[in-house]
Amino acid sequence: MAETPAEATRVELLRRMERIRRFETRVGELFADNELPGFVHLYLGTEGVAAGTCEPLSEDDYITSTHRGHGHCIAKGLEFKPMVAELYGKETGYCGGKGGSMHIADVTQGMLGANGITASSTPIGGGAALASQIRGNDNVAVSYLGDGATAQGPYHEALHLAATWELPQIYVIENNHYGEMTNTEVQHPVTDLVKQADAYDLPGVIVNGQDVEEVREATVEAIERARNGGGPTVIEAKTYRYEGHYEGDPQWYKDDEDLPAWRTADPVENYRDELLDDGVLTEDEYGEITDEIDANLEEAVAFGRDSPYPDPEAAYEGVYAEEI
Amino acid sequence: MAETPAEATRVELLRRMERIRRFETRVGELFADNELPGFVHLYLGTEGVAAGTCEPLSEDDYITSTHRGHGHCIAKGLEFKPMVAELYGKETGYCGGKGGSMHIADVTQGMLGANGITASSTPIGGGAALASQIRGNDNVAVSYLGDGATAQGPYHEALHLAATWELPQIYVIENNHYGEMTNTEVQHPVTDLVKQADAYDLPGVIVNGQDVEEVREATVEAIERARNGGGPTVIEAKTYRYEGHYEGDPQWYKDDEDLPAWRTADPVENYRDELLDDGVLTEDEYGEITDEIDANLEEAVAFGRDSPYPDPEAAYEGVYAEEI
Amino acid sequence: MATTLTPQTTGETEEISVTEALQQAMHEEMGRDEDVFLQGIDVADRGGSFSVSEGLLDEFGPERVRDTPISEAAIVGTGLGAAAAGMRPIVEIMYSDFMGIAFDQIMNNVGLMRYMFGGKLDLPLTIRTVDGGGFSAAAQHSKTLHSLAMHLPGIRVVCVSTPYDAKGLLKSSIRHDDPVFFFEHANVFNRKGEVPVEEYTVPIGEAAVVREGSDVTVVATQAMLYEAFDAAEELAGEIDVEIISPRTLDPLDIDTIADSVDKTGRAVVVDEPTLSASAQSEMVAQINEEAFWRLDAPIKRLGVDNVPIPFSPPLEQEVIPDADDIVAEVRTLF
Amino acid sequence: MATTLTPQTTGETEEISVTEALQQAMHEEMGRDEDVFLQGIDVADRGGSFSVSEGLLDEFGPERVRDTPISEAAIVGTGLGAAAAGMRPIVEIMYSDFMGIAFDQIMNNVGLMRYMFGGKLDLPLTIRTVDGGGFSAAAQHSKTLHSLAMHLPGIRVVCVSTPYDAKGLLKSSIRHDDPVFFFEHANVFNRKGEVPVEEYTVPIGEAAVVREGSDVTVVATQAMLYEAFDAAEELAGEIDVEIISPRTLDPLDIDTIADSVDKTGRAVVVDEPTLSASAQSEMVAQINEEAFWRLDAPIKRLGVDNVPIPFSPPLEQEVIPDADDIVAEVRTLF
Ligand SMILES: Cc1ncc(C[n+]2csc(CCOP(=O)(O)OP(=O)(O)O)c2C)c(N)n1
Ligand SMILES: Cc1ncc(C[n+]2csc(CCOP(=O)(O)OP(=O)(O)O)c2C)c(N)n1
Ligand SMILES: [Mg+2]
Ligand SMILES: [Mg+2]
Repeated sequence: MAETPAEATRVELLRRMERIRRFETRVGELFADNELPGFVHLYLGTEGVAAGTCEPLSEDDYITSTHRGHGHCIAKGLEFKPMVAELYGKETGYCGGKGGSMHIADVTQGMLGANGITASSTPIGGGAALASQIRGNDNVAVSYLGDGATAQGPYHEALHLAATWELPQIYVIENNHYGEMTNTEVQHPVTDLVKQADAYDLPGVIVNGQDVEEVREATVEAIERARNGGGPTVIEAKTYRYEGHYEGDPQWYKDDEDLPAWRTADPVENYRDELLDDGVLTEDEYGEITDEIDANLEEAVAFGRDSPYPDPEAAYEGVYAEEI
Repeated sequence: MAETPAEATRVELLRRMERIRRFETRVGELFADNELPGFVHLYLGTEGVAAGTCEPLSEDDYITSTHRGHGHCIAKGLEFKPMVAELYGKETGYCGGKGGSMHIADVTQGMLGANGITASSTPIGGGAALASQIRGNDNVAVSYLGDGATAQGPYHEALHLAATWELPQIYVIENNHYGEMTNTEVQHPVTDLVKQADAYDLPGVIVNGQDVEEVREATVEAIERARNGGGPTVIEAKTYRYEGHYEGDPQWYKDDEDLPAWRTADPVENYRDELLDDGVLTEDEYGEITDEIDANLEEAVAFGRDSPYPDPEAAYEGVYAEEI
Repeated sequence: MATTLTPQTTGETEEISVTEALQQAMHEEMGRDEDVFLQGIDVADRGGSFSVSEGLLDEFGPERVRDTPISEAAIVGTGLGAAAAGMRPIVEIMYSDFMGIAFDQIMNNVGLMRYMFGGKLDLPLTIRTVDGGGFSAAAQHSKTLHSLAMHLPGIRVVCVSTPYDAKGLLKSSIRHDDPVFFFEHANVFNRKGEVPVEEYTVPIGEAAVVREGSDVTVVATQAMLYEAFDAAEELAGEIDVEIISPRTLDPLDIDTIADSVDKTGRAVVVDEPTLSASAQSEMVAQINEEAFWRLDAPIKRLGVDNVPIPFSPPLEQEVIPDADDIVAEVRTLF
Repeated sequence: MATTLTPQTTGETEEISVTEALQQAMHEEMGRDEDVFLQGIDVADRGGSFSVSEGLLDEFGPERVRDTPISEAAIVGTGLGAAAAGMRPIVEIMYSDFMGIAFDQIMNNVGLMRYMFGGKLDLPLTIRTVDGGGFSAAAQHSKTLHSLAMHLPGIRVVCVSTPYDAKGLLKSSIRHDDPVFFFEHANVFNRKGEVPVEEYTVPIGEAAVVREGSDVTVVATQAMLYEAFDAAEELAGEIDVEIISPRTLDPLDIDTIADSVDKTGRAVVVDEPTLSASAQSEMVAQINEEAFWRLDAPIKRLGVDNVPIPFSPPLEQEVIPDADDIVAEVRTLF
């Protein structure tokens, strides 16, 4: 049974989830209003995973992310303004408009990037962990990947290498039961994808991704192990994708019965209720938190909307550090 | 405990091992004499694996092989003459001199090729198995890979797909304790590489690769399972590489104590003694078998040596079926 | 004078999109030959990310229309193995950007296997994939990568622009006994055009002169073909542009291109890959070899100027060539 | 007049092989900067399949000299991640043929990450690998693949021929803040030459005129540089050959090449990749662009004529260009 974290931690977990929930909801609206170019993959329903895994990390720890990366960015401490601006493709975005939704990164905060190729960021996380190991410092790397992505070869190479070298890396499989429009069962021979940890003699943990404290506890343990030279851990969080694969996806392939059940297990609302019930938060305090988030968010939307597009010539800059 | 196969089968197992042993020994000599271009990776010490896995296959079953492929070729029924000619780079070789040691193939006998990229042939074997599945016929595919090769991403993708689709494919990991000059322990987090089968809920079997009957029995079971729609099996054969990674390898990295122990477990000599002891073979009969093999081999060497090189212009042929 | 992308045909035609043309091609070939099957991510239930395989699952069932895991090396590698075992597989790589995962299979097995095995083995594998930017999909979902396939021996490379070519060349690719890398293009799927109602194929290896002109030869592929048409219209009266659609890039029908340059004396090659060591470089090199003595000006090329594809619309528009760029480039030659 | 591959230097020099030059470069850079480390298959205990990392394990220990599993995607990807985290990794891909396994990492992450992230992130990653045929190693162990790297934006490409360049450019590559794909060549390791005893580097992006001549410019890389020298000697008295060693292929020092063609009016590009959409195509395209008006003949290129590398010695000799081929090709221009 999960040991209850300190009150401040619990509030922080809720705050991060609310930030993600509100951000993603707003992005969904902006997208529906044709305000955003390209496509977006929303993290709604899965907030407990990003919040629970990132909260115990320090700024010097690393994460690597996926095409569904907004939640990880927010949970790791990235700010709304440059995130929204990036979604708009504006100069003021984290990537100056060059990356967009699938490539938001802020290396100064240890966020080594969302990544549009499934599982392709897992070796990158391994490299950050390797840097820690060589330098003998305490930093760990958390690498997220989806259920579908576990089928990719480079993930196995990364996991195998991390296990062989006992790298301080934590793999977090977000099993949201779909890879694009295809059900998990169609794509995998097993239900519990964490079984792959066995192949490399790694600890593998299944957590309820809708329970942020359970996610956090498993992560804290994994971090502890990693920092003590115990090598990687694989955490599989069972969770659900409320939205389509991308916004606009008609979702005809989804099982009608699933969504209501998962909605009942909503990680954000239930946790809010829990904190209110436990007296950790009053309604007022909760209102203050969400008001601040919403205000921040609207500021960010205005910022993104009003920021200038990059100069077209900027397209030719930033490929290299050094012009030759 | 292994059920003893029929006498004819036992003789056949020995015959195939002897063919490999004698072929490889002779190739080692030819290489040392600078008769062969390029480099060769010999199968000496591992004969039990190829013989035990190929004997139960029919001509319509497929195998895919590795850079260390001579043993698989011979066990699957390929002939000495065009094999030796190929090693010489002659026109009369299986590949007309274009492939050499690492690419011997004879699709008419279900031998889909040696392959110089570690584990790269495993998806090809999966494809042959897929063809059987789609056509609804009985053919299975056996795919060999080394211990070192199990670290490669494409192997996992192949295994994962085969497991998901329950393809009639059998993976045979030849764990000879070295990947090039590096010890298995340095390259893997686990000793038993068959553990990877667990990740995909596949049966994984460890066999003593020096015991051809044990290898065969596991294969027969796996074939049975595959033909009955039970999907893939992973077999890990513990074995040993008597020679260097390639001929000429100084082998300073090898543990001095290992080789004598493995020599004592020699798959060919011990099995010969067993068959003699069991009265399955007389010394004379054994002599006839080996004489025939040796005669064949010397014929093949003469054939390879005396065959013409391909015309240089042949280099530009055979890239495509259809000239455009 | 052919000044239209619609083929000259005497029979009945219908207007369809490139997507529909590709659908028809697969339908017809799967109906014609039991050995043809399709596998890829979301190709069955969903009918493909670009709807190209819609309807196939219903018609041909799950044995022959297969949703795969996200495993491009396995998708291509098992396709190759099935081809070696006598099937005629079509495998889909959803975006050409994802070919990296399968690149070892493509480079070391698909392209080399026949040759390494002495030329004896038919490998009738079709790899379908999608090139192209323009949708703010950023650097990992917008590349045009057929140059990589062109560099690899043993693999034919097809790049289509029109419904007519899409259908006719996909059918030829499926029937072909060598591996064919068939590049669709995100910006071309919705283009419409006439195709014959009767069964037909377009041979691999033949370019088409799609607009005759006397002053300059513009060789343009995929979506660039439409940009070239717009440019030619813009230049009409000033410079008379001949446009060639290569359709197949490996082998490149250099004879048709060289004949045109023979007539015009000037050439601009327009294609969407980054320029360095690209399809464009190759076309320039071959034109230089075959038509040098007839050139009145350097051969020009347009493409993405060696930068990744950026996300932001104004940046992306900047880097992908369009009709204006072609007009400007053509004018530099006079 | 520089008619030798040995650099002009006033200081003391020593004669070493390319292998020794590469060893020295890594030794010196690892000694100079703690952030430099090396990983790859058999690079530590064995000292590398081509002995390039011999001695490094003893001197710098197993934390910084690492034998990896056979996992090229992980080798390159973790190298990249470590670079993003501030290290300065050198990763080895034993043969360039094996880059297929790592190609997604190379194409989609190594080359794109800085740009996608807005240009802010230094990625000082050096990928060392080995090109080249000539050893009957057949089609999967003999390719010359630097053209693929040239096609990818965000990655610098270095190809060396001499000990002087090998040492100076590997040192520069390791110090460089962008990813550098450093191609060694199987047929060049044993070549010897003078290098300064004093510390030096060779800048990325500068070609060298290694033999002056007035009649034709031959641009030659890797082992082909030596073939070009032999060809020039053979032609001496008949045709006066100027030889350029590009050394860096991305960026290509087209100015130096164009200046030479300006003088000679003729150019032959010699490199070992298969020709289609290759480094050679790119050099031809750029020479055409920059020196067209000075050309007295078509630009010629030599390489492997779009076939896999065969195993059998007479076949392999046939497909890989040599001095005789260069002589013949040069003569066609006069
Ligand atoms: C190599 C590669 N193949 C295919 C895709 C297309 N693709 C994007 S997301 C996705 C599904 C990923 O599923 P999962 O890993 O479960 O993540 P989720 O979207 O559910 O968060 C696919 C197939 C890709 N981005 N990269
Ligand atoms: C992708 C790739 N990386 C590296 C190599 C070089 N290589 C050839 S054989 C080998 C070792 C293979 O070890 P293992 O799989 O155990 O087979 P064994 O040689 O022991 O039979 C290596 C690393 C290769 N051929 N392909
Ligand atoms: Mg998922
Ligand atoms: Mg081994």
